[in-house]
Amino acid sequence: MNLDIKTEHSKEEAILYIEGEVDAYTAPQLKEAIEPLTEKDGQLVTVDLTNVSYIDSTGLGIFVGALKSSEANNSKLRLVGLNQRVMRLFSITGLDEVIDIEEGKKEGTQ
Amino acid sequence: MNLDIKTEHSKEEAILYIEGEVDAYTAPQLKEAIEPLTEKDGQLVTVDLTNVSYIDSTGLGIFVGALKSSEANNSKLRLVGLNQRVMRLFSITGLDEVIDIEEGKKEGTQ
Amino acid sequence: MTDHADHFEMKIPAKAEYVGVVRLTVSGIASRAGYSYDDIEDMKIAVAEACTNVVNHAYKKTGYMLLSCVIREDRIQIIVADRGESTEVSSLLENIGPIDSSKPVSELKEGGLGLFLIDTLMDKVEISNESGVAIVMTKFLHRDGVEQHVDGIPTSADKQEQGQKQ
Amino acid sequence: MTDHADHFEMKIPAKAEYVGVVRLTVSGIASRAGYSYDDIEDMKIAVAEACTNVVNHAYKKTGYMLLSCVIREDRIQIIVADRGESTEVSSLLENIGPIDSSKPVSELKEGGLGLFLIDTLMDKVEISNESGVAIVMTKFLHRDGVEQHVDGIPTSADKQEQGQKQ
Ligand SMILES: Nc1ncnc2c1ncn2[C@@H]1O[C@H](COP(=O)(O)OP(=O)(O)O)[C@@H](O)[C@H]1O
Ligand SMILES: Nc1ncnc2c1ncn2[C@@H]1O[C@H](COP(=O)(O)OP(=O)(O)O)[C@@H](O)[C@H]1O
Repeated sequence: MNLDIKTEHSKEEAILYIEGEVDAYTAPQLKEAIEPLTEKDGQLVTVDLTNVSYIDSTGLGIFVGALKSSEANNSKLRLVGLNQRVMRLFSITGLDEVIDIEEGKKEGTQ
Repeated sequence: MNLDIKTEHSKEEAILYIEGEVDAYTAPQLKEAIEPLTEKDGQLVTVDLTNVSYIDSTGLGIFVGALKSSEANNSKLRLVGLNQRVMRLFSITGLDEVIDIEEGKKEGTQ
Repeated sequence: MTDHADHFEMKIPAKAEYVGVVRLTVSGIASRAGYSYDDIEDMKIAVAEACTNVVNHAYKKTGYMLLSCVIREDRIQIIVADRGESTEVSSLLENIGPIDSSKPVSELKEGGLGLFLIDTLMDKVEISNESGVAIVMTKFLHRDGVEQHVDGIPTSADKQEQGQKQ
Repeated sequence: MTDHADHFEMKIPAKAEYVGVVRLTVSGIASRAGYSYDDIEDMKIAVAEACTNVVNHAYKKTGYMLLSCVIREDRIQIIVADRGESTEVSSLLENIGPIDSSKPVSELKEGGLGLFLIDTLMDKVEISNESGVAIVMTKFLHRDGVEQHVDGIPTSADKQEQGQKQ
């Protein structure tokens, strides 16, 4: 029921490793970790969801917010490592058509 | 919340591999697997609890019953592979003083 | 089909931190009722969405989320209710849908997907409004992989496609 | 210590198959309340023992197990109650103890360890008898590994030793 977030910075890329469940309780924690990164001009923000076992609409909303922020601030957001269940929610809601998403287990390297 | 039991027979030994949680719901299943084995004269019955994550008094009661049956029928009962939590319950209740128990991860070979 | 049913009730403080507890409980109940992994995951999301709505919209100050589950031979009915003062919620299910990808990103909404997900992930959804809001969510049990169409009610697979095409 | 408390209530059919659901729920609640892995495992056993007693002893036919939990800053109180017709249960806690290893194996009992485990694994246990049996189990929260002795109430470590020496 908890969320663990680790951030890694390389040259032009910030990678967030998310582990656990993203729901109404843990989403604020995710928002706090992502938003400041998307506010940096030219930044590539990669969010690795390999170890996310659960996400619901509050979590999806955080990614919509991050996408809007990245567009407004000229940064780039991509999600990688989504498992089938998590991917399914992005498809059902149509978010896969507006957010840059990569399924499977690939690590987030440029 | 479920229990999975596999039985392996060698020359003079029957080994039961138990996996899951032993409670009031699953204990009858365990009893059905152990009791007939303890009723065979000279049989060594080894119960491997390596993958048992939970046990409560109903499960402990099954082992008391198996011990009584093995004594009455001249068979032998031993429990192996108990993790710390499960071992603790056998100690608290004093069952470790009447049942042949081996902690840790060793497999049940003579 | 017999009339036999098992009833569960639960009352939990309407706080975001406890939505996960409701998910755990529902997954335990649904697992006992024989549902598949995927169906259980769908129910966990639906029930969490309904609870999150209680946390976010039902009470001015504090209150409770009321969960009840009824297991029948061929279905589970999950009701999430509150004792808030909201009115006119019966039309809520009319304005739901997925993200509109033709819109500019800056106009996308961060909320508003909860009821849509509930409606998509469950087989049958009703909202009523007596003393607070109650959302009644039904999932049918398809034993042995046999898909059942009862009275033309779509299976979850149909529903999902429907959701994606909307 | 403030007066703040979070209240949970649950009503489940008194069937063995649902005791695991209560365990799941209690582990979720206790986890949110900040208890350690070992404390949570202890509570799961205690609450399962109490529920199993309801399943086995409370009702002639069918009935419900009633769970309520109260989380306070320094403790969790878990109550398992039934609406059975049992009377004179207040003395139940007096006759409990571990296995007597000096007895011949053939005289060992297969039951009777449930209340003993509850008493050993929880910090404080009371049984009352109004409309059915209610067992009130308390576990104190020791934040940051600091052991708290409140009013001489033993910590779980003390209790465990006590149990083994009985
Ligand atoms: N339990 C409830 N009490 C009051 N209003 C509710 C309740 N559930 C849903 N609503 C209303 O329905 C709207 C849509 O809910 P939903 O689709 O979950 O999206 P969101 O909660 O993100 O707004 C909410 O904004 C709210 O106005
Ligand atoms: N909820 C209850 N309703 C009626 N009797 C109970 C209840 N809980 C416990 N008891 C009584 O207390 C006795 C001891 O319980 P316990 O220590 O759990 O062992 P066991 O259930 O194996 O007999 C039971 O045999 C029963 O007579």
